[in-house]
Amino acid sequence: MKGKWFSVGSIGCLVLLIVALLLVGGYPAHSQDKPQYGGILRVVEGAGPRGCIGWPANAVGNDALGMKPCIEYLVNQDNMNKILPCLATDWKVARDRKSITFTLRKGVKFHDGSDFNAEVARFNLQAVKDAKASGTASWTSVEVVDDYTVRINLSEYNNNLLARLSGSPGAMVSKEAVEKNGIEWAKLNPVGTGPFKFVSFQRDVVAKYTRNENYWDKGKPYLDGVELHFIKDPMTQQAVMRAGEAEVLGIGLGKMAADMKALGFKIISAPSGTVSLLPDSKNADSPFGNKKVREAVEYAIDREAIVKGKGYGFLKAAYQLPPSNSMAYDPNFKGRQYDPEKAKKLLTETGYPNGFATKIIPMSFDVDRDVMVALQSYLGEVGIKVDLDFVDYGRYSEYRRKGWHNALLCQPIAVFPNYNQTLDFYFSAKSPDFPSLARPAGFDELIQKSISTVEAKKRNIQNVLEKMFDETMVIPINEVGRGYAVQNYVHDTGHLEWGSWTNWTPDRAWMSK
Amino acid sequence: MTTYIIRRVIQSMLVLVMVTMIVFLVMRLLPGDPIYMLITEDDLIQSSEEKIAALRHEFGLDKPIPVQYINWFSAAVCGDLGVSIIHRGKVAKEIIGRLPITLHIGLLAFIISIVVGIPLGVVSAVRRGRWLDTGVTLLANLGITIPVFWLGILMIYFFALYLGILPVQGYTSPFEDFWMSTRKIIMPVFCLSVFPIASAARQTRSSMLEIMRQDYIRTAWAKGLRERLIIVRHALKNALIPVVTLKGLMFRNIIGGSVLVETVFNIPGMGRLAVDGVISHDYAIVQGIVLLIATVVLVVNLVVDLSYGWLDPRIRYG
Amino acid sequence: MKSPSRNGKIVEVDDLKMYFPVTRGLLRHKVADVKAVDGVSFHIKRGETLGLVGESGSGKTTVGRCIMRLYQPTSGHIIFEGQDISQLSEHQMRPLRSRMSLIFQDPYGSLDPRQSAGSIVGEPLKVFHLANSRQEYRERVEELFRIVGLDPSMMDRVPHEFSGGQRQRIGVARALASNASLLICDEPISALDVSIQAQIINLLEELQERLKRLTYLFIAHDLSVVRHISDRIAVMYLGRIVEVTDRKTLYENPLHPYTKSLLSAVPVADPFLEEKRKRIILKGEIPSPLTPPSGCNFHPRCPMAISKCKKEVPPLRDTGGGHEVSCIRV
Amino acid sequence: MQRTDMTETPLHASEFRRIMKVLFSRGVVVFGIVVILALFVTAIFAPWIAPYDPYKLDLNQTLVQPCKEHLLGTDALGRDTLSRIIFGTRTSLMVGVVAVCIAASVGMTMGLIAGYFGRWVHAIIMRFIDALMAFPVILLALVIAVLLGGGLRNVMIALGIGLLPAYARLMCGQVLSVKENDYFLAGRAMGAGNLRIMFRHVVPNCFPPLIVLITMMMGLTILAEAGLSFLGIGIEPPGAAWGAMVNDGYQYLLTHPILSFAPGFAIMLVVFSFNMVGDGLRDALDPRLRGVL
Amino acid sequence: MPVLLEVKNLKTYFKVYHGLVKAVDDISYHIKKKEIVGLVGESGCGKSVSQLSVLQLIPTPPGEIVAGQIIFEGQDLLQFEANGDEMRSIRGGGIAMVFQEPMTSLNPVLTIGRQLTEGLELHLGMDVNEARNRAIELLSMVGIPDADKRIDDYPHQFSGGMRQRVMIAMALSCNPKIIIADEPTTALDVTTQAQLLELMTDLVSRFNASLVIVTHNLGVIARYAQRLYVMYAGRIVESGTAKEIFGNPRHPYTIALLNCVPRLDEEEGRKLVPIEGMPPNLLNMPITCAFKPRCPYHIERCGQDPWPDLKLIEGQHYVRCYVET
Repeated sequence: MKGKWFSVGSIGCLVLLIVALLLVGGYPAHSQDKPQYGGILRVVEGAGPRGCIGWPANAVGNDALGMKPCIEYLVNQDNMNKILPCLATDWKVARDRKSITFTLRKGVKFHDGSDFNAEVARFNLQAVKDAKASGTASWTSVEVVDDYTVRINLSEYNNNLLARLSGSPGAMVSKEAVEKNGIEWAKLNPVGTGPFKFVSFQRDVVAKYTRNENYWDKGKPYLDGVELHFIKDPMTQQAVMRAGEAEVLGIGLGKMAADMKALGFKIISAPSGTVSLLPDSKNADSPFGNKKVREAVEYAIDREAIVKGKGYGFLKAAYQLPPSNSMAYDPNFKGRQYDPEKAKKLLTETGYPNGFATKIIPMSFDVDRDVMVALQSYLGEVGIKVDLDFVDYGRYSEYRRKGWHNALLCQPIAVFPNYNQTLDFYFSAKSPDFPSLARPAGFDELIQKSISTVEAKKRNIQNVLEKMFDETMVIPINEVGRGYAVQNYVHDTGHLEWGSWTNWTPDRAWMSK
Repeated sequence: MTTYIIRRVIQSMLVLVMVTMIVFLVMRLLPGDPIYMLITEDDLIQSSEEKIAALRHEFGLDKPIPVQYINWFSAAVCGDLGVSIIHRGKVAKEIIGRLPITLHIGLLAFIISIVVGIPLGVVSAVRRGRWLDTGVTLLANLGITIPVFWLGILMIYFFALYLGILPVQGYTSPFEDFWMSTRKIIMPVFCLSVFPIASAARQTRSSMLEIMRQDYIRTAWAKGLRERLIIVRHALKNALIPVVTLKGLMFRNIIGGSVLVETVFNIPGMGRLAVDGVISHDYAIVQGIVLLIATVVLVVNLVVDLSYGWLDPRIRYG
Repeated sequence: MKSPSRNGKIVEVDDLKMYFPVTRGLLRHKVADVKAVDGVSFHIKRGETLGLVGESGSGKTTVGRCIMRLYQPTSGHIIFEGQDISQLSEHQMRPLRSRMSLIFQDPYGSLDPRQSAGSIVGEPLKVFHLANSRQEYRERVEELFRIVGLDPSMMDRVPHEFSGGQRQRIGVARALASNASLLICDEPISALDVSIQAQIINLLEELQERLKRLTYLFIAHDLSVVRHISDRIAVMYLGRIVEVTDRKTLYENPLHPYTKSLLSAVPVADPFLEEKRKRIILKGEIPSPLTPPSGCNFHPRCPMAISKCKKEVPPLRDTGGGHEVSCIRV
Repeated sequence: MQRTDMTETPLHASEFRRIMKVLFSRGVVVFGIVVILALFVTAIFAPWIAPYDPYKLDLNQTLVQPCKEHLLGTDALGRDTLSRIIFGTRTSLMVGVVAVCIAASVGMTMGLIAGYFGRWVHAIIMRFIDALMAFPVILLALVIAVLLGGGLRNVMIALGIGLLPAYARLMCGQVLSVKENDYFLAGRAMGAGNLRIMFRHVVPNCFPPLIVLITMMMGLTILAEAGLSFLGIGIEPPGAAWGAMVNDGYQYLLTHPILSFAPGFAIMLVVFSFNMVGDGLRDALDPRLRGVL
Repeated sequence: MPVLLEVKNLKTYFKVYHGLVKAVDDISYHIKKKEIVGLVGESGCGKSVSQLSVLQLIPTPPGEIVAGQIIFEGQDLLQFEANGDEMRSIRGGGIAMVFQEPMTSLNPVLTIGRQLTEGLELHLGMDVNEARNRAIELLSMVGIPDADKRIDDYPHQFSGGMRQRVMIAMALSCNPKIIIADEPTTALDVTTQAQLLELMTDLVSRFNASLVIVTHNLGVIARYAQRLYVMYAGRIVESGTAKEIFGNPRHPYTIALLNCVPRLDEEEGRKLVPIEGMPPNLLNMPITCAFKPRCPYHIERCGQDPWPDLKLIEGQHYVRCYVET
């Protein structure tokens, strides 16, 4: 009974929407090249900032989402690791690589009316350094050179440093406002230079911003305001979009993206990393200590089938660690293709003709459970009996930090525009993570070599990746990514074009409605 | 009476202390260090061991558990529920912002379940065996079998998308925009009240049937009273006694149900905060919420116990 | 069972008091006592039946339960077969419990509805280890069934499959199982149908004839039943005994005004006699044992009370031939 | 006195037969019993009944709409929904039965001890139960499930603990009322030990309302499992439990409603059946209703 | 004296899951003005049901009045709808009842006053104050001290005897023509029993009402009733004036009943003669005499022919038996 009205309802909705889309479709979206002014853009995300959107020193993760519309960074970075000016118009790395000097944009005012200058920049950078924010370990000091020049002194240079400044470590907030109201206030009241002024923030609900009339980039922004809504339940998210209560929705790639596409929304998507299995290759009693076993695992998995079944045209199988949009991606690389016979042969060679029992440890909230089930099933076919041990964040981080035994830790390896950052973050000797993952001799030197050049070099990165592949250090499964479903009247939001997924271009976004 | 209330309040406080102790202990038994959670949740930040130690000290997690408890408890007594590890915000402030929302929806659902459920049960009992009774019984039984979140999403698709008469999600304070607020809470309140309505109707029905067999009802008939008077004056008050007990117990589950409903309808209430807190091992949040929920539940229970006195003069508080 | 007994008395109760505290307030401090039994003394001779009569609230059931030591008496002595049991611990009481049994008023509530009749009757055998083998146990239970006039083939049925009379027979069989010498019958027939009451009365009488050592304390509120079955009768009022004598004397020559009114209240199934009988209708109701009247606690309802009655507690005194009365006007 | 009294005939027929008769006198109750029996049969014979292997993936046949080969379609991994529901009977019934068993055994023991010994034992145990009762069941279960980690076993334990207070309270009340009975006194009067009185006299007589509660809770537990799954703490894949299936199918609600409707309907059917049987048992076991029906 | 209530061939059956219980099976009796009539029998013999049937208070289902006439003041009460206006005006107003269990027959959650006044307001059309004053008057009439204070008390604050006094006051409140007292004193102590019966008979005569005492206690009947009906297994087996029956009991059941209870005036060493067996189960009764299995005098015919009709012996004395005793 319920099924009936339900399907009638959904079909009705679909028909209505399709008709509406056809009507809208009559006017090609990009035919109107000239941006229109007005409108409030409502962006829906699954999770919002935790609560620190105005104090870069303490901002982590999703906090950047809340900062983006109102706070700007020293530099911007695009997906191919190109550093672009923002609040810093120019920068120079010293010859001795012991400092970077930034020339700041002049005539920029914060939302509270105070000026942006070198002292404010120093204040912000110093706070980030004092908070021991990640990536600041090599900063020895921050100094003001003149009113619009600031310098960061370094103990040691690496080619990630600038990229970091396109995120919260490079965010600039009004010194005056912070000093006047205190840090606790500042955490929830961002005062930046951005295209929008902060209005209100309610955790897990909404953050609202209104147009900054005095934005330094004259003529921008086009929108009257921006609202970030945080909705956890995917079905509710979808309903909100269909009801026209939002313009942009952040989604995972897969079924949801396919559904939204079918409903006629524009889909913006980009890989964000590679789901990989990290074997316990260090512990002596682990079967994964043997390279051939690791290879067997890789041969046993039919990545194409998984991607076909679960990707809905949005996901790709991964045979190498960097996803297809990365500078480090090698389009000609073949990797180890599905070959269960070979897998069995390798297992027999290594003394496991009947396989063995092990487990896969995924984080229960961050993986596609179905993919894990598929992995379990494929490994089962070559005799490796797998238990799936879904764990929550807490337990997962214990494994990640303290090691795991005879198991494959399932970790999405995130992609940074500068792939060196990925390698450094997950696999260098400094990384406190993954102690159960054996690093071959000389591996860390390869990473350090790649990292320390002035500009990141693809060849150096490839060297590291080749070593990893030869040793079967990690087993990539499939690319994962983020996507945005966007109403057709929304343009130029710049989602997923700028280094980090939290970076977009609220200043350029406009709506043709 | 006063003595009784004082004794009950003292008892409730003991229970509260026990509740906080249980939660405190259980939360600390959870595998996984909340400080690590902080790191893992933010995948791309790496903290040195030194920074972790500093954080741990900041939150007082380096002290022995009894000391932690005493510190937390003595602060809690003064209204300071500590700082959320994940949000870094004051827990008390966070909860105060959300409690009214959960209570708004929860109490409405609670009241509706009483106002609708009890008369349904009465009607059903009085018309025992007729089609009305059959209908009510069937609905009541369906009502306690539907998964709440499922009902929620079906309602969203029907009322918000298909009919387009209600907003999909969200919450607006009634003081801000009463009409909008009401429109927004219709669905969540309905979802939340389905189970309590059904169970209240069932309980009232069986309790009414039981009471209608009592000798004093026969006495009332023998006096020549009208059926309606007998039901309203003689039977209902007696029949409500077990229903009130049930409602007292039901209240906590309405609060519990709000966990699911708040997720579906994207309402920034306490239920969601609690679930997120549990999952991310945010000790302070969970402790604070449990303390608050327990307080509310205990207050409701006290009210329920006192309302027995009104319903049933045989109960003496001594 | 050879146990020392004084003057053939199986039970002697001496100044027994049983007060139940009433608490109030936050700390539940004691504010008063319910004086359920307030200084009762009597004895029962081996093999006789002592009837204990009184209105509900007079404390007669409490006396019975004190003797069974289901309550810990507030003060006084209970001498059972020569041993003072009033202060014994539960552990010390256990061996004595086989020698005294209780028969209850309610044949429905006193039998565990989930146990079979056989195991109800046999339970004392197990508790006191009186049967050495299954065979002996079964034989003993069958014998008990026959003694009380039940068909042993009904052993496996559960209580609700029996009628009220049969249930009470099961209760009697259970009481007899441990070879008790003292049976405290607490209103054993008042919950039964009139036509069944006689069966149980006759059974109790026959049992006493057959098992010579059997002694009854027969508690009831119905004087005609008590008169029928008892050798001696004690009348209780509000926690005290007001008159004790043999049944013939009590009926023919009641001395206490309360006994008199009690007797006159019982109607006789004879309209010709009833026309002539003088009825003494008491005023009011039995007062609460929480606030008993001063002096002789019967004085507010007594038709012959004088002012002295309000002050003096009349002692139970012998007016000759073992006829004891507690009334100063006699 | 050798004459035995055989003229008296028992008033009632056998108690068991009476219960059965009352139980089977109402259509819905019979329906409930039949459904539950059918479920147990399904659970036992799942491998023979299910048309496919419920764990067998077929990534070429994902999200097939209901058709001849797959009566209820397939899920996102190409597993046959019908087969998964049939196998899910095992898990769901197990969740219900085991969780209720845990709750009932622990709760009833606590209630028994509290009610039987009274005084401070009662005070301590019941305050503890009160403390547990101050939590919403689902939150309590959630905390415990997170504490123990997900998975079938831990979900059952979590739900068991969550539901325990109801049993403890009911049992305690029952014990107190049984203690009012003369047969309790009779046990004391004959000097029977505490354990004997507890297990011979008290426990058996506390059962009827508890049986009703057990039956009703069975359904609620299955429902609660669905709720936990929704919150992300539930049975781990690839296990097939209905609650988890409703939740897995939830994201396909619009395009493939059958994926969540079918297990949802199964849950409703079971909860309904258990409740009906519970109602029926209450009618049959409640002594006050004797002779009326 | 005129007949006030005449019950003719009343049959009340209960359908239970075992079968049909003929709780009252074809009984006829009458009550005259200002008369005290006794109705005697063991529990389960149908005496209460026969009285509840008069006011159509039988729970339906399972009970049902199958046949008969109940003529009260010239009207057949069975023609009225069970809870209709006519029937309700008879209840309490024309015929009032006092029930057996004083503990459960008063509503525990309403004050005594409320329970007393609602009848007054309904039947006599009094306003709140009048009704309250009348209620206080009635309460003092039935011997409740401080009636003006205790009227606001709840039933649990009264003792059993007091509650039964309240029930009596309630029954009398609307000046009924007949009061049916269903085992009014069974649950009470002898002294209270005597007090209440005295009070009731006294008040009934003051109110010019008739009284039906339903009881199993022959003594009570002997003391107070002018006429009595003995019931067994849903039928009247013997009827007549008290003196006729007690002086010359003719039905074996009546005789057995008199012989099986201990009497205060009995001789020393009298043996009680119990009635063997147990009261009949009214379920699926044979058409033959229901007392036959327990009857020491039964003859062959008793087991074959249906129960005989009531037969006039002398005066008003009727007996239903084949055996000439």
